[in-house]
Amino acid sequence: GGGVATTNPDGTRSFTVAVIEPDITTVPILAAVDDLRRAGHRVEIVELAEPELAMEGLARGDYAISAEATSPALIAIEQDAPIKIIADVIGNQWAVYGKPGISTCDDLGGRPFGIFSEGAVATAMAKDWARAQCKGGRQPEYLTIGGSNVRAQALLAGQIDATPLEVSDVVALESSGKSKFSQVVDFGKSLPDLHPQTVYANTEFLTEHREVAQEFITALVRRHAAINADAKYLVDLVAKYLPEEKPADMAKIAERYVSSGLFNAGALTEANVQGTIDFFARAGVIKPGMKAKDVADLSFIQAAK
Amino acid sequence: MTTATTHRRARGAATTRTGPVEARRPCPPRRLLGANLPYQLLTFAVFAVAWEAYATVWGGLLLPTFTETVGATFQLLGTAELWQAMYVSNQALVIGFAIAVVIGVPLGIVLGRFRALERFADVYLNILLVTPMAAIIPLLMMSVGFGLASRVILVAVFSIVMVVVNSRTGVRQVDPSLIEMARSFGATERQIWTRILFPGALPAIMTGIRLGVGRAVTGMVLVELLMVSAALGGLILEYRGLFRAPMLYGTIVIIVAEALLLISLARWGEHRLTRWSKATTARSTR
Amino acid sequence: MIEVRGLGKSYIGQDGGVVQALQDVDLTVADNEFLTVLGPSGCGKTTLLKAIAGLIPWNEGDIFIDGSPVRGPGPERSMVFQNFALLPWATVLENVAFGLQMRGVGKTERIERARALIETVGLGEFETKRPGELSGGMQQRVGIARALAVQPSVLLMDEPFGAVDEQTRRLLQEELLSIWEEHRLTVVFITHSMEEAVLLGDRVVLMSARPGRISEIVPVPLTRPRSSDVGALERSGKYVEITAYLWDRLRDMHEERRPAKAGR
Amino acid sequence: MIEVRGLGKSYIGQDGGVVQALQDVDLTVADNEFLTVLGPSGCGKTTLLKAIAGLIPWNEGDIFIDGSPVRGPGPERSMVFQNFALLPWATVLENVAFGLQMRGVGKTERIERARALIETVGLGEFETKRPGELSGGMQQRVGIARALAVQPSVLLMDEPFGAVDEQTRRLLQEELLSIWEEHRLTVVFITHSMEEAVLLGDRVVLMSARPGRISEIVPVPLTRPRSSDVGALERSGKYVEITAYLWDRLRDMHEERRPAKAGR
Amino acid sequence: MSAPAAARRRLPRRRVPAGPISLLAGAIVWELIGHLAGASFFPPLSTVIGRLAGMVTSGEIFASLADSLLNLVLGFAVSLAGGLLVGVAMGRFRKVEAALGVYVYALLTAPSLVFAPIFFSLLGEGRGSIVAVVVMYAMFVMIINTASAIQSVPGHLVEMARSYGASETQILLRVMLPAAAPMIMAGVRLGVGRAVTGMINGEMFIAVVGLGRIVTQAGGRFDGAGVLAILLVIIAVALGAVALVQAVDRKITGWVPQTSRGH
Ligand SMILES: Nc1ncnc2c1ncn2[C@@H]1O[C@H](COP(=O)(O)OP(=O)(O)OP(=O)(O)O)[C@@H](O)[C@H]1O
Ligand SMILES: Nc1ncnc2c1ncn2[C@@H]1O[C@H](COP(=O)(O)OP(=O)(O)OP(=O)(O)O)[C@@H](O)[C@H]1O
Ligand SMILES: [Mg+2]
Ligand SMILES: [Mg+2]
Repeated sequence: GGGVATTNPDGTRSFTVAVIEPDITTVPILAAVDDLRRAGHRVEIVELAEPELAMEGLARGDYAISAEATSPALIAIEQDAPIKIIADVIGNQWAVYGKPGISTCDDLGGRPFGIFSEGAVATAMAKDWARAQCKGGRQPEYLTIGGSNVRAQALLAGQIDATPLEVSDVVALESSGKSKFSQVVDFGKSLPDLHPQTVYANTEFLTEHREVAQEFITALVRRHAAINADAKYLVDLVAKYLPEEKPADMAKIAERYVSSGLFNAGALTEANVQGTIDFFARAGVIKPGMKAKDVADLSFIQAAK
Repeated sequence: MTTATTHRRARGAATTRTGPVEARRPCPPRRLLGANLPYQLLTFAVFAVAWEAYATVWGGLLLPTFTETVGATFQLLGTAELWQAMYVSNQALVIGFAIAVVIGVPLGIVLGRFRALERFADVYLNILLVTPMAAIIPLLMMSVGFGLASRVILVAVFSIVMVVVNSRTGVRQVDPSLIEMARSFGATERQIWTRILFPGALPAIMTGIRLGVGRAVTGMVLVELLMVSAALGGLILEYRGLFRAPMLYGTIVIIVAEALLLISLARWGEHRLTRWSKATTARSTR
Repeated sequence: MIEVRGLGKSYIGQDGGVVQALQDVDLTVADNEFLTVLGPSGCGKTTLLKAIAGLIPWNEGDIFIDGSPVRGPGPERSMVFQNFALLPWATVLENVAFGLQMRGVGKTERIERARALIETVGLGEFETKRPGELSGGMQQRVGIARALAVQPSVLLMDEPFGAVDEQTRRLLQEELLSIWEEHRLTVVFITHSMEEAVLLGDRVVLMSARPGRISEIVPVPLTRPRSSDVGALERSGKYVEITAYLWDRLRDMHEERRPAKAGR
Repeated sequence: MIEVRGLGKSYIGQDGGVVQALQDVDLTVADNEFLTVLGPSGCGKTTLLKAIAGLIPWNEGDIFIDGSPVRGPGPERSMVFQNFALLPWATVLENVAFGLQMRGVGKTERIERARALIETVGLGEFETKRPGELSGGMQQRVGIARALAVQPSVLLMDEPFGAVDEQTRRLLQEELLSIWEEHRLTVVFITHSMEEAVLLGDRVVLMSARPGRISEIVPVPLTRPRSSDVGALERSGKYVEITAYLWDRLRDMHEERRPAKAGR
Repeated sequence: MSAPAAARRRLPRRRVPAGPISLLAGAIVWELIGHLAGASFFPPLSTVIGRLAGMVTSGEIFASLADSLLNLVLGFAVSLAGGLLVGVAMGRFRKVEAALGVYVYALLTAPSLVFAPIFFSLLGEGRGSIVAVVVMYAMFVMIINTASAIQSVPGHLVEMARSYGASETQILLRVMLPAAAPMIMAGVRLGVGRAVTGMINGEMFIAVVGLGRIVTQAGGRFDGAGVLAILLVIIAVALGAVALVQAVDRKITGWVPQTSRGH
């Protein structure tokens, strides 16, 4: 009890960080938490199954910090949950991949197109793109399949014609050695201002334990910098925090992330946060009118630079 | 189940001792039909008040109040989206459950009739009963695909165990002397099945069907939640993703209501088909 | 002494209909009397016995045991059930000791008394067996031992030998008569066998059905002890005469109840 | 004519032990004979009857019906089961017609013949009732009607009146005798009542247990028809003599089997 | 020997250990299909066993297994206590049955996973929520079986006890519970199977811990062998738990004649 975090007699803090099914993008966060632990703080890590659960826990003050998709955070904030976005997790890594021969939206008219559920970032981006690009007005036939990796497998198995994928699944797809899949659209290029995955925190934590929050963000920024300096470092982190992942693919995946400059906790600005908000408002996930300053507290990343 | 039970049921549990004293009272008039209703309503009221209070005081993003949920339920019932989802979901339910019955009942009868076979199949029935389907849904999807077929298969796999196990039990309960009697009149194996085993096992089969319906609904929603997020499961995911808690639980209320409705329907059919067995057997679940 | 005064009892059936099981039943059973009850199926014999046992409520009238009204089961009465009512999971010893246990008798004494009675009914070797391993006749003897273990002064027996084959039944009847003669119990004994009713009873109560009524009470003027040579007794003139009389009376009741019998 | 030659049959129990149910049974039943079978519980009476019916396999010996060996159930035999074996979900009419249906008799004829037999056993009004709504005696009459409906020449009856109260039993016995006298069937009738065995049988087969053997065949020299006045018959000297003889023989068997009886 | 032909079937047969034999047959079929299909998501049994051996030797599985088993035991214990208590109350008291009956059925059929957010809200992400999911899965079937077991206790036994002046408590403890034991145990058997399912689902869909965590991660990597290896462990746990219950069942209900045992 006693709020989001407790202050120990020696001035260190005890609090909880929630992560959702950790993958390569979460690894720097886990490393940053370890930095805090080395500084004497007692940080507990909880692994949750769904971002909604993390939101609920953040809103209730059970967790101090979490990191996952941005849209649930926006929806929660819209519903007056005491949550603020404080840093970036990973840039827009999404791209639509399709069977050979599919290169435009019109090739997909009436074809099975794998999406995640409504409200999810990739879904919103894909639909936004289809609405704008499919000229004949013929939309793809959306098939809802949870999980980027499952969709990659579905694409491999020929059960869908195209789907948005994360970088790691793209690499898996390419290394499968089966027939070539083509990139239909790269959202990282078409929507560079969109930040689909961010770090967010409970506002009470941010006001009452400002220094710790700052320590965390600083550590995260440093970790990201180290990764960008040498992709091998990310591979080492993955080997440490996700020992079950296959090392072979990891090197390739890490290389891809680093070369695209996707790891940059400090990438958030007032403008691109607003851009992200506007995108989700346009997609109907949240109501229009939300302002970046109500949603994000960028002072931490500024201080960390 | 004779006098004592009937008697206890008729007079309720308040009395600790069955003595003639209290009974001296004139015979109570016929028990009111639907005497259960007040108690059901009472429970419901307690439940609703507790829910409302908890959600109001501690409510979170995903915990609506009772009144919000009721409102959302009615609102949902007026949307085309819900009925569309119901239609899609129930396709899988109806086909999958029909398959479960069509395969499960004869399979259960075979297992009940041929003990040797049953001993070999038993371990697989147990496995089917305990395997967490959620874990294998992805594997199923990969092999069968994402269409109606996989949903149908999952619904069938979910519900077939209950049907098989109960049909088997039913056949075992059939008085063996009836089979012997039929044989003494020169009945063929087929005649024994259709004239003795099936009708004799019918009450238990119906119980299995009732339990199976419940499992089928669970399976239907589960597969939609985990993989093929169409239909009702899709609605749940959508409302959850958008933190629209009242709608989320409104959907759940509607699913549970449908399950209860189907179960009542099965129970009604059970009463109609198996009137002869009233009170002669204590069945696995009334 | 058991006194039943104007007893009336109706059941409410599952369909809500009312069945008048007993009406205006008056009956006095003297101390140490052996009363047997005969009557067509469904005439209310069991109902009467359970009312005396204090197991079911009734609608009209009173029952007194030695002058005090029956308000529930009491330690002076014990009942032998038609279908044995043995606990299938308990051994013979545990079953016989059950009544004593319910009455709070300590373990050592309980076992001692149960053992003695098991010996009495000739089941000494079967003490540790469960009912499922006993033949019907043996099961019934367990029920009788249980009823006797609590040392009742009134023994209520509901068709106790109905499910037992004829040879075993004879043996049990003889045993029962010896016990009754030895302990001078008051016994109310329901049966559907006329021979049994006459062989055992001081008086035979004849009941008629719908509503259940006592239609006649027939005294049995045969000398006691009758247990020594049942075979001879059965061939005696008086015995044959009484059974013939009862047979006629019961057949009359039967014919009355089934007038539509096809004419072959 | 039924011929049983050197019949031996053993069961393998659930625990793997072998129970010798029948050993060296030789028996000939003449056409139109009414044979009754008496014996202690578990001596193999039912086993013998089921073997004749062709319902169970055996280990040694042969059974012939009119000279041809029994290999399974046949249309000339039909059986009345101890526990009725009525289909609880079928009406009286459907139950009686069941045997005919199994033998492929067309619907119209089936119903007609079943109706006639239901009339014969006096259940005309109950045609559409289900077994659960009938008393035990009525259920048994359904079983008898079903067995008779297929017009067998051999009727095999396994303690058919065991579960029936005494009054009803008398009526059924009389009916059975009339039917047998009218249709001149061959009847094998198992019972545990000596009186019944003597009243009905031309000869009484006495069986002994473990292993099941025929220990004696007792002819019954009472005149037919016996159905007219059972009461009078039972008081006749010859009748009393035979029952007394059977009683002694059976009691001997009983004592042999239970030597450990406590000495009270 | 002129036994009727149909009867040959019933000739004595040696009792073969049916369970192991059919498991072996299933294993062979699996192995074959796995090789023939050549699909990464359905590897042959040998591959799966290999994965399992790897997990065992690396020791990674044991901590998770212990964690999961604790969830299972706690959840099952709560379900058992609750199931017996509520079941007995429903079986004995008509009013309780009237009040709860329909809701118990509703909860039995409701897809328990959808209540995950509620548990999360009430109990947080810790052990509490997972235990709650286990309870949700396991308890209701036990309630229903217990209630109908109590209701179908032969009335004459209760009456007999009453005739010896037994109190209501004595009747419950000495007559009703023992008489209802076989059917209650059948419910417990179903309950324990469902508890295992609940445990895995709780660990997969609320907090990602224990065996559920391994399954989730393997599923995420599309490591079919890994999923199936854990599934084997889960099934073994479930069958072990069921066997345990059956052993207890045999102890408690050894008096029931062979033919009528089981559910
Ligand atoms: N619990 C009950 N509910 C409704 N009716 C009952 C109940 N118990 C008995 N009856 C009815 O009351 C009447 C008398 O029943 P009772 O059991 O006393 O008869 P009985 O003389 O003992 O018959 P039997 O010789 O067959 O044992 C019957 O018509 C029976 O149907
Ligand atoms: N299916 C069976 N499996 C094993 N043993 C059996 C089987 N059926 C009968 N027996 C045994 O065979 C013996 C003869 O049984 P059977 O049923 O023929 O006796 P019965 O003379 O008809 O007895 P009752 O008078 O009790 O009906 C008994 O010891 C019995 O335990
Ligand atoms: Mg009675
Ligand atoms: Mg027999």
